[in-house]
Amino acid sequence: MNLESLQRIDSRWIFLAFLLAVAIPIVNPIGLPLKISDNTKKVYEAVERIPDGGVVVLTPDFNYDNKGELQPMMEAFLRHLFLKNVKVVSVSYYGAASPLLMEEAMKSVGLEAYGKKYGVDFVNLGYLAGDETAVAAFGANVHALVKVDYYGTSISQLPIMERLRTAKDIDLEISLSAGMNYPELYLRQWQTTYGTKVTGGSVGLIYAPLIPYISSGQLLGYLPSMRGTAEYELLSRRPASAIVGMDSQSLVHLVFIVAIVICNIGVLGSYLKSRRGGAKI
Amino acid sequence: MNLVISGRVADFVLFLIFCGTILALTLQAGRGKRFELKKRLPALDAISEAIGRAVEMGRPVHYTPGGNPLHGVRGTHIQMGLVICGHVARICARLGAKLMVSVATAEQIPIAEEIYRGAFVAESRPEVQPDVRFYGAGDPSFGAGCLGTIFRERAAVNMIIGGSGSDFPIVAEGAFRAGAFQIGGNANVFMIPLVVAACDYTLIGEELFAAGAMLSEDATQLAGIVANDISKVFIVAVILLGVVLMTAGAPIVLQLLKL
Amino acid sequence: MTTFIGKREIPVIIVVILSLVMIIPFFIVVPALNVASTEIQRMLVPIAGFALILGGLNVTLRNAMKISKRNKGWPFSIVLLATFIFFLVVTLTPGLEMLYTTAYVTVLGKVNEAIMALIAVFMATMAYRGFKIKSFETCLFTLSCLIVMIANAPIGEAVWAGAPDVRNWIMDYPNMAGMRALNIGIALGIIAYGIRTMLGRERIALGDVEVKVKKE
Amino acid sequence: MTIYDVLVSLIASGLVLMALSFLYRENSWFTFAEQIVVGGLAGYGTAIGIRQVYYQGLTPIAQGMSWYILAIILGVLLFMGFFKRLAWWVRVPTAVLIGTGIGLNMRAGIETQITAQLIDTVRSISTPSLATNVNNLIVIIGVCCVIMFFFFSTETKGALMPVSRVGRYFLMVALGSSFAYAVMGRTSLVIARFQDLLSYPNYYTILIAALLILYDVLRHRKAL
Repeated sequence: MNLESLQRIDSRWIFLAFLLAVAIPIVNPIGLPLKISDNTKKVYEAVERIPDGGVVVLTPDFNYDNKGELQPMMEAFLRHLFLKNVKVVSVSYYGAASPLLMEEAMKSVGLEAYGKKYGVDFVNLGYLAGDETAVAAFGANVHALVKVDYYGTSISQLPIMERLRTAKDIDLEISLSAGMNYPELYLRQWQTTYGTKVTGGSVGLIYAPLIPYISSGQLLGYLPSMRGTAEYELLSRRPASAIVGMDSQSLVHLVFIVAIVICNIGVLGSYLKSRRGGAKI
Repeated sequence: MNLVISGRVADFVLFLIFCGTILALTLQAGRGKRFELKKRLPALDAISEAIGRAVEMGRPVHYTPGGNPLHGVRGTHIQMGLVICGHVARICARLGAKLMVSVATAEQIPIAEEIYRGAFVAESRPEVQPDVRFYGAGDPSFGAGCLGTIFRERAAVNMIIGGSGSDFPIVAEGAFRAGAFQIGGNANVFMIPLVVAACDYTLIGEELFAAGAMLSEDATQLAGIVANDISKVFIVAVILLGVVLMTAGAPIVLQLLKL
Repeated sequence: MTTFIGKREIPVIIVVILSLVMIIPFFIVVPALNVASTEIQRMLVPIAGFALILGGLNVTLRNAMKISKRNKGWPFSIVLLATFIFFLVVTLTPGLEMLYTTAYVTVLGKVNEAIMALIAVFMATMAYRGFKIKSFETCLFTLSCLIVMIANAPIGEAVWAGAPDVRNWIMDYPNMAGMRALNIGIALGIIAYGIRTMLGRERIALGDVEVKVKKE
Repeated sequence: MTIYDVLVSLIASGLVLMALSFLYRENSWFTFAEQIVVGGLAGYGTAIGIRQVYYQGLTPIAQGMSWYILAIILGVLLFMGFFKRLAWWVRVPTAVLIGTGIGLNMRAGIETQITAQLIDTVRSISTPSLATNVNNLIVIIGVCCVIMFFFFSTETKGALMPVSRVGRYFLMVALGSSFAYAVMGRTSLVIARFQDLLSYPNYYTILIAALLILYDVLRHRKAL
């Protein structure tokens, strides 16, 4: 057999394998085992340790490009938070699309299902432009910066906002980030100044550079992409889309590994051939 | 009274050292001292070779500096992409290749056209109209648009040099399918692995910033690169000194850096 | 050095002033410059807005030209122009919020995601072609990728229990060292480039293509 | 689900499949989806641009912040590229953007990319734990060697040769492992898309797409 040709498989076969690896577990979940990492446990405990009636600020700092990765994570956090007696304030500094995503997440989680009320237990403050300056201003005085919520209601009419005046009142900040600077913003502006606890999760691409913050304890754990979400869903005993996705993840990684190995068998083939033939590669 | 913001004293001192080295050597070069770089970057030699091949094949060259705002977090990467674009455009003009430039953010359009026009005028081909394409703000539309352009125009060379973001794999795959030779350059640490995996020749990290100076062959610009080499020796010395003192139980360097 | 300030020096002077306004208040306590630097950053927002309008104009003009000249694929340009006008109107007109949500969120958002999903699939072929072991270096490149992939796949732990530990070690030490040095180099490169531009030596990004290009 | 919802859902998944059809081969369906994305985002972007100019450019002027007129003038100068004789003026607003970019990048680089990294690299190699010592040594050697790998002014020979080579090894390990991390994130996007495509009523579109591809495969086989 000609091993060399393994280097030149038509890319379409790889695409097909990839798509099948994604689709099969969605139609027919396999239920592969999943080990929960310490990192995820840290995030879970940070949420569990919020005092009764505490205030959580959830910042969805991503848009439609990263919805697939972070939307399930946001929903997992919301499902867990609504089981507890906490107030959830959602605000975004990333872009105009983020509050829309929050709205979608609320639709799929369902506020009423948990016996919560908008304005009392949850509020969506929408998007605040100005990046770091806005984050700093929000931490110093929320009521001076924000006048109305996403739907145009004055925040003086929302009972939940009486609990949140400065970043000191925040019991936990959950940052869902598609860019590395977002968790850094909250660490810099809120944690160093007001001692706010920060946790959350990010897209896989920016996770590795954030590891130093986790090991130094500045971030109370941080969920990497869909993997973290799946572990979190398992811990909070609320399985949803991410766990199903994990089977696909496994198979996709397998496709990558097999593709790399096959190609290298091909490389070995041409090496052997050149040695036998005495020709240079 | 504090003059320097507390916590940034070390930053400021380091900044002054690096800038001072560069300024000093640039002044020397301005007085006529020659600076030469011994290390060649293969990617730079590949540029004119690839363009030459594109001319032989009669197929166009595609260039993109990638997608980030000029004033944003990775603004300088894009600016560097535009600088190299100028050099590439001149080579294209000289060899008679058709050049297409795709830009990902709208504020690059006018300046890219200026660079394109300037390069062709400098090589006395003022009749060529700038071919700068824009596909709507956002990674997905840029990726899709680039893919379509490269594929339909059957580009022979694809250069993604600058600060391309998540759109990179789409552009690179489109170019591969069109059978294009690829030269990639990136200084975004998240994207460098993909660039290395996908491109035939690469300019990664600092090489991207050095490339502009090397292509210009201007002694005053090369002086900056040499100055950076001195800064690197200095950084390594600081690290080693710090480690030795730290191991001996005296974290002096660490305390100084944290000032 | 030129002794007079000509037309060509104006962009360079602007660059020098603005970059100093950005850099100085970062290190030195100058309240006035601090205010100026935030204010300038806020003033860039409307400029970027104008750029977006220019972008829209660029896209429409190019495609209108294509239609009028009946260039290859001109019917597609009609589709593009129709979509352009539809989204422009729907986003700007008050009272069309429902239609906007449906059009942007439900339709365009999903197609955007699909294009972004292509990235993942393309990365598979990129890995297939890019990770060829031909030397010791490429061997390291491939092996580190394979190990981390095995550890990242949930199934990987079931096959090789030690994989996550190896991955964590790679990420925490060799990976961090490599990435850190890359970052230091990039920061130095940016400083050198910045000073080159501020001294007026590197003017191509400012639109001035008058440098010597090396001869073959 | 109302008929309206079903219809919208079918249109969306149809377009998604058109976009994905590039995986099979370049075709008119993909070009169609591409034009929709480009046109849609360009239109949306233009609308956002008009809003930005109005709310963050003209509104401040109306409120008495007259210096925003400067921003408006600079913005208008961007359009000078359309007039050949005035094209030079686009360099002015571009210089403003570039200057700000250089300033911001330089100051961010020195703090986060140099000093913070140096602080974490200066580590002790005489801690009680041997493993920590070895790991710290690896970090120190790695950082120094990779820095020296990007050395341009002298030829890599003599004492610099092994240093540069070790630097290259470290770089390769770092890049390989980072690639693997990127895979995980991007795959989630495909999974989300497919979870959507494989739900009611979207799977009908998959059926149609599969039939179209099958037809195309058979047609091309005959031609061979």
